[in-house]
Amino acid sequence: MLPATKALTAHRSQWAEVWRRLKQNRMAMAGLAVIGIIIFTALFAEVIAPYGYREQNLTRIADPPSREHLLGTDDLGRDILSRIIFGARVSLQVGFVAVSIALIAGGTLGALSGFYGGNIDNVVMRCMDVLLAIPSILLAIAIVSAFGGGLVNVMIAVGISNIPVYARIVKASVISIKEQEFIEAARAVGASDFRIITKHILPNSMAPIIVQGTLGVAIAILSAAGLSFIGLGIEPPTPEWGAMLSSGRHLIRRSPHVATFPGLAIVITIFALNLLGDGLRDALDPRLKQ
Amino acid sequence: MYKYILRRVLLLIPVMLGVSFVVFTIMFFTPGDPAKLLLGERAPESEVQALRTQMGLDDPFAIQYGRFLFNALRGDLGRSLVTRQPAALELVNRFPATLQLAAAGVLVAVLIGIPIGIVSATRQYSLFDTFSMIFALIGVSMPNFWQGIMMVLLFSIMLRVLPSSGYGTPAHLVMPALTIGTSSAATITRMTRSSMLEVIRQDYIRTARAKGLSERVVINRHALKNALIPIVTVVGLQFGYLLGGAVLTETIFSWPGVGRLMVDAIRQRDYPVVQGGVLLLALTFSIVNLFVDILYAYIDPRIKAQYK
Amino acid sequence: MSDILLEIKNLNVTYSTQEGVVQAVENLDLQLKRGESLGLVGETGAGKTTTALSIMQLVPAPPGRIETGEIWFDGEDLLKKRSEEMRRIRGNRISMIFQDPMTSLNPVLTVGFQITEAITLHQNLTAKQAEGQARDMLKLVGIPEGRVDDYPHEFSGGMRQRVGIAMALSCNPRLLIADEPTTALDVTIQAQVLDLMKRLREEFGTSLLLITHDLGVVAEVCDSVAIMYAGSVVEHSTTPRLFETPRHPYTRGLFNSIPSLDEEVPRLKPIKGLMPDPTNLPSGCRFHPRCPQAIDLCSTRSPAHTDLNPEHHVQCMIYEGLVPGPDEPDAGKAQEGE
Amino acid sequence: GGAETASEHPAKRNNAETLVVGMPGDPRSLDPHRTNDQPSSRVKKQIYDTLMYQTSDLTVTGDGLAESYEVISPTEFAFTLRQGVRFHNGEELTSEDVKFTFERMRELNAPAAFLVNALERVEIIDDYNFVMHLSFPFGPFITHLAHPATAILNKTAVLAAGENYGRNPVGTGPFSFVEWRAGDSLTLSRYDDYFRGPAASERIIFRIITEDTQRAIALETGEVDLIYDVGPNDYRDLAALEEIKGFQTSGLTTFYMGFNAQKKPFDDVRVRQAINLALDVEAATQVAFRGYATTAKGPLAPTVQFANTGLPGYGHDVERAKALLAEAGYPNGFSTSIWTNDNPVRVMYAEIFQEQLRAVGITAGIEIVEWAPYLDRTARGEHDMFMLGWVAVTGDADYGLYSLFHSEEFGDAGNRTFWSNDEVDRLLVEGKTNPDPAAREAAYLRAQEIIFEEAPWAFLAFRDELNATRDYVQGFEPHTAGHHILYQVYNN
Amino acid sequence: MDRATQKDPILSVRNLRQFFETKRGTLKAVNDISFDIYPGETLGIVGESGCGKSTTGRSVLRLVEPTGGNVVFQGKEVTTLPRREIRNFRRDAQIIFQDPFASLDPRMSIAAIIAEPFEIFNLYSRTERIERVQELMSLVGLSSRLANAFPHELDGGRRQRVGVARALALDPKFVVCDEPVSALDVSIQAQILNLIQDLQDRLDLTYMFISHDLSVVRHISNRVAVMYLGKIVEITTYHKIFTEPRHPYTKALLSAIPIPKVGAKRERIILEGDVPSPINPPRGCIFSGRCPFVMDRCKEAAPRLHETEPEHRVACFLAHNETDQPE
Ligand SMILES: Nc1ncnc2c1ncn2[C@@H]1O[C@H](COP(=O)(O)OP(=O)(O)OP(=O)(O)O)[C@@H](O)[C@H]1O
Ligand SMILES: Nc1ncnc2c1ncn2[C@@H]1O[C@H](COP(=O)(O)OP(=O)(O)OP(=O)(O)O)[C@@H](O)[C@H]1O
Ligand SMILES: [Mg+2]
Ligand SMILES: [Mg+2]
Repeated sequence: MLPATKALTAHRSQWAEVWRRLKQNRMAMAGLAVIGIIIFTALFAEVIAPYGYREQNLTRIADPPSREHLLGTDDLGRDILSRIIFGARVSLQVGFVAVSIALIAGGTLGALSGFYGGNIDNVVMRCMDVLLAIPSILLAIAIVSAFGGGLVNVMIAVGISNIPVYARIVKASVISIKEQEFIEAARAVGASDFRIITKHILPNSMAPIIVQGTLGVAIAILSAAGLSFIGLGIEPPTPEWGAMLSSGRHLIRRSPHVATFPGLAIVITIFALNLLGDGLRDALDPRLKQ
Repeated sequence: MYKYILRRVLLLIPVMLGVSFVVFTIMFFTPGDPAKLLLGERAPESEVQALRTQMGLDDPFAIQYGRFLFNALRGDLGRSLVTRQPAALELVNRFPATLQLAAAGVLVAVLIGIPIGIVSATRQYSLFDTFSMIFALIGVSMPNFWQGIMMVLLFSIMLRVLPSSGYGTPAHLVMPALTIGTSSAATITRMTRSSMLEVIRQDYIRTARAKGLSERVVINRHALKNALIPIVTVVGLQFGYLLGGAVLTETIFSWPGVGRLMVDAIRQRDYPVVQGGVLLLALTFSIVNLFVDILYAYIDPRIKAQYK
Repeated sequence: MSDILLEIKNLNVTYSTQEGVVQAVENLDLQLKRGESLGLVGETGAGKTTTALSIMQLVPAPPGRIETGEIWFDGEDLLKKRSEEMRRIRGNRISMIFQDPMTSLNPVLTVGFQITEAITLHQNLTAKQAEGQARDMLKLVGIPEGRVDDYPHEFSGGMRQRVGIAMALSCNPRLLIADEPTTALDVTIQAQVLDLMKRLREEFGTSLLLITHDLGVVAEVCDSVAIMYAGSVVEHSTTPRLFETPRHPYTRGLFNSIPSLDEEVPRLKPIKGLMPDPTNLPSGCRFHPRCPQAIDLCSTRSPAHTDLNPEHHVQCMIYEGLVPGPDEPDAGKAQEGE
Repeated sequence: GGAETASEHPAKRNNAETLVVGMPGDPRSLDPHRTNDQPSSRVKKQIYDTLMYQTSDLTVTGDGLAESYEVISPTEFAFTLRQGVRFHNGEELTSEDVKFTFERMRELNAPAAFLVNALERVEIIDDYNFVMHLSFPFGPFITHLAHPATAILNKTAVLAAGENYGRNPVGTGPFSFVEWRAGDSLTLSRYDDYFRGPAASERIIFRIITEDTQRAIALETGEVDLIYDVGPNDYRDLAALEEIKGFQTSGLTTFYMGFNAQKKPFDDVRVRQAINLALDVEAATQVAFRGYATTAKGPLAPTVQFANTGLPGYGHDVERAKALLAEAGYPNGFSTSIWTNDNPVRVMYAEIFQEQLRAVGITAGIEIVEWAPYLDRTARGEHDMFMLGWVAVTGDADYGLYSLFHSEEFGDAGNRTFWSNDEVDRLLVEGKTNPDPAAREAAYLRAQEIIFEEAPWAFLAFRDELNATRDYVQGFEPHTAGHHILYQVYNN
Repeated sequence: MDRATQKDPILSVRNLRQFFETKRGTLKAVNDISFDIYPGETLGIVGESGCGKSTTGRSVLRLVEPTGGNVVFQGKEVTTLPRREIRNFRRDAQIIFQDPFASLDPRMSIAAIIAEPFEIFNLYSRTERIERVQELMSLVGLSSRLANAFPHELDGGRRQRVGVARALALDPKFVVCDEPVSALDVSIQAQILNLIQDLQDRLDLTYMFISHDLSVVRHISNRVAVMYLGKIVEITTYHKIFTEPRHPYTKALLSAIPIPKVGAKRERIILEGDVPSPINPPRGCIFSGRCPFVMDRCKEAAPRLHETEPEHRVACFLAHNETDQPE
């Protein structure tokens, strides 16, 4: 088989290069490993968690960590470790779905306004200015108030309130890529706008998007936790970390573990996502290359 | 320059219209009847209905929105459905606390973020770089309400050096400002670091070194000013974010800010306060950003030239 | 006082990168006489800038590192100086102009300030006097002194490069290093700037190390030329001699690659192949893979210095008598495969 | 003097003149005709007086603004006002103010107007004498005249302040209004001409501290002297401290889980009883309130007048519950949902019940609905089961039963179970209108028996009121309805 | 070099204008230029940075929409082609870009870049495509093992070969070479120049060769057009432009080029000042501000591009006959 065969179709790219650079960043790899572990436990929560996330034991309320309950029990006598493990599922889901929503909507808008400029750009960007000017947590609260709480609505609310961030980033990178010669080169061989956007511009604007996305997952998880704190979160007994933390805050004096462990779970996850995001930023940005 | 500022100020108008429209629309579709909330659970249906009619809540969306706009343009945001006070007054009462907290938070973030960012950029990949980034990242990773509670445990209960909640004296400001400041600090550190790294690579820094300037002068005089633009941008954005985003911190520390008022107002369907509040926050945010843009011009003569 | 102003002996500079260690400068020897202008010519990546930065001791570290060598300037080894002492030399006795006038001035400071800064730093002048001197320098390079308070973006490329020259000459340095000062400029502007540099050099008596890849510029400005390839100087002579009788196969190849303005050549005769990978230099003579005269020996033994005469040095085994020389001066196959 | 304000109090304090009270909610308005929320009432209680006086244990005495009253007929009451009572603005209290107050209350459609909706008009005899005419006999009328919402306002002051009266209240109470920093604090100062004599403290600062834990910490660190509504978890911690005095008293609040009695399967009394039996309310209450509550056996807290304390309670009996369900045609249970708002205690109950119902085969989802739509939607009967509480603020059974169980009160008015029973309807009207206490008692006891049997609710708990003070605070006596009287309270 | 003048031009440009609206006003990047290119020849275009060379190339190919004028390619009007037919036009007219680093999509493999035109025009079967890519790669002297490589793994010279291969993929008849060698080192530059020349012979191509380097242009072109500030100031054969330049700007340009010969003494004309902004071009002759031979009339009226002798057109009053009228 001719060597060109593979290359003709597979748009393998410098991801290998990025990965190589990322691998040399020990902090980022640590972050990635932590995220990997969390995703793994989330996927196999049923197998890993010692108890069910809703299993109550009303005689063992807020027990401190012990051999049966490694991280103790919560205000309903449920195993905190198990709830954290199941909660990873919810929190990560909220984070990723919310970012996806923001990214797809914001990305499309940003790409269009960056690519076509002019009036489309004006209209889109004014709309983004509007969304940006409204504090995102208030926007999320208002949306949840309007359409009700629950996992799906929380994800949508957090997603919507983050749209302008992605619209701006995508627009900025589309504009800078649009000006590059290879776009003109593609046009010179007859490529359509659609092809140019999808095959050339978007793949090349992935770097800042991925970085922002990684950090955005962290922000979304925190936002959802914040909504839970206000009481607008996800229905119980679904173990969402923010809700766990917030319901444990009343016990903070005598049974600090109830709020501390979910809090740590959030801190560790956000921390890892941030490490990874920073690492990706360095790895993806050739200018930062040493 | 003045023309530019004027144009930007005029541009605020459509943005504010948009903001009011978005908020009005969301609130319009939010279930919960303010008339009923106003009259209490026990009011007979007929009275509720009468009040609804009187408040114009049964009018079509366009008319309600039009009326709101018309009144808002005359500076009348209506009266709070909850307290019966003019919504504008309610907001104005709370605004100083919000500004104070946001400013203090940004100050904390800047005082932490910029020096750390600079030092870790000039010593990229050093131990200091690593540790300060970890430190900054921990700040951003902690949920505000959790951090707040932890700080209260430490400073109010164990050390007994700071009041646990409330508003008024500088001592009251310390913990709330630290809580929100540390979460912004990471962003600012990050931006400072990458912006400085970018600038340090520039030819003109090499030129400055080639003149024989000391490293300190090179960094402070030549690099920092150039690196400042993206930093100022994030500082502005953070300030805007803190204006309305400090809800949780305000709740933890019983801080009488607009954010908490807004959350209560949303939940109590206090439409005039919600609308007025979001407009106020959005306007402040936009003005801060305008301010940032003007600041650019003072930092960077190239930008100033564009505005001419 | 010797008439040699700058002498570099056996300089080795490396960069450690993720791809491996780049041997940017390798066993480089170079001499520059007082009042002389020396052209340092080579293709991209040959190590010209690194050499210049080594003299200034501005090689970015990490990743760069001056491994071994001596850089004698006015009787002192610069590499032995403490950083504080070196700072006092930089911008004062040695100064430097960089390639890209668009980026080498600080965009947020006025040009006046940027010139004055160097003057106040190195000379015992009051701020007023320094500013006066800055105005004089601007006038000297043909910029109206009224523009001291303008910012770089308000100048064209050529004017910015003149500002760079004014800044470099403001402390009347012994040695001026110019790293491709006109590469980014248009020919007509380049002509203006080169003209100015020639004039000022004569006026100030400054020695010049002019880095370029343009042999035309060298012919116009320099007294002598050093040709660099893969980190070392492969040929060094006075300009007329080198242009008339280039000896090193690489130097000859260079001349053959240039389309001529006044001769008609139907086809160019380029050097085959590419610059070697800097992390993986060929063994023996670094040029042997591209050399039309190369024999097996070239890939195993490094050529030594040969003085063809006191003014013409070359590093090639042809002149050590180990390798047969070219029958015809030019050979080299045109279209390179792969 | 009003120079010193809330902001100047130091972090640690034991200031004899100023009493600092930590309160969870921000008052909405100090105009009694605008709101009837607890935080406002707690402040109004200090600023205003009512015609009748109610002690902290809910005994109504003749010690109010009315020196005496006389029942002319079941619908006519003649009152004599105390003479020489002055409002904070210096004006003397007259019948005119009383008349004005009640008329305004009706006109403005005040949230608490229902308390006195039996009142037809106030007839002024002279400055100190007036007659109240009712449109129908109303048993709890005199009790209601002790409710802070019926406080007497000063006509001049109200008319002068107009819409802004809520921030410029003028009463006859022991404290006059000084300053209100929205969201932060509210300052009152001693009214020296108070008709009962000057109050014990010179100044009261109410601080709004919304978070339970933070309020407790503020008391512990001495930033405040007295806190209301201590969280159950915090109460345990505080009670353990020497320098803190805890006050655990029975309250008027009933917690319940209502069934939509017009919707299948809850239209079947057996299902409702089965659920009552299936729930281990005792255990759940223990968890939800950390023990600071009494398990409910009927709809009224024992502190409420005419509460039936003889009801046996359902107890926890899974087998019987299953049997009843089978009898009702649901041997394998069914699927349903529990609605609640985001009140943590209710959510906790819901979570526990969800698990306990599983044991009898009932699968219940939990749906958290925001307060405003929660009231709306439960009023429309969209729910299956819902968690709610009720405070019999007046301490009278009428308040505690009528709107919750009378069939005329479906929906918004209070009966969100849509359960109706003719006999109960009749008994509740009897209790409401019969001026004879003994007759009222008989009617209410019977009504409660029927309600217990018919089980439109799962009866959950009567919450204890938890308050705490620093040890140096003297004279604090919790008010059963939560409108604590601070007249006699001071820092020693 | 024996251009058949009797042949019809393959490309004929008339009064081409390309203006850009900018914040500071209308930028006249290309301002009313006309020229012809004949089959098989190379027209060189030289001029200083910003004089409109690239813009000319781009508007001829309709990569930007010209503001005015006509471009006729093989007898067809290009400026009014409907969108769909532009695609077909692209099969015949291609471009090689200046910057071999920026003109290749960094996320596509070499083979994918070269095959992109096939994909767009849906040409060939899969296997044929692969073969065709191999063919093109060997045509431009790229080893087939580089097919799977990515642009960043290649040096400038090889990248430029990829750019050439892409431009040739659709078998064009006409190629705009926009400074294809200016980013390259001399030894590599010579290799690419040779390649471009060889391909012209083998594939019968017509070139418009843009460069700021007169010696390169001279080496490769049959005729040369000199541009200044959006206008052509002189156009003639490669020979004449060096032996008998008529326009003062051309003369200055020639004299400014440093010649790699010691003692190559020439009369140097050093122009004062910078190229003026194309937003506010000088009145009259665009070169009048810097022209060493400026006359009063130059500041009043602009000289037309006038045929002073066969094959030689100059826009300068000095080169015109006395009877010549300003336009
Ligand atoms: N900061 C750096 N990090 C890593 N490698 C470097 C660095 N600077 C230069 N190099 C490498 O060192 C070698 C010599 O570079 P140098 O810049 O000295 O060459 P040059 O002759 O000035 O080239 P040019 O003509 O492109 O300016 C090159 O291979 C280059 O890639
Ligand atoms: N898309 C555009 N929008 C605005 N101005 C443009 C645009 N493209 C080119 N210009 C301007 O038009 C003028 C001519 O540009 P062009 O790129 O054609 O010059 P050039 O001769 O190719 O220069 P160079 O040698 O630098 O490539 C310049 O002033 C340039 O800034
Ligand atoms: Mg260099
Ligand atoms: Mg160009």
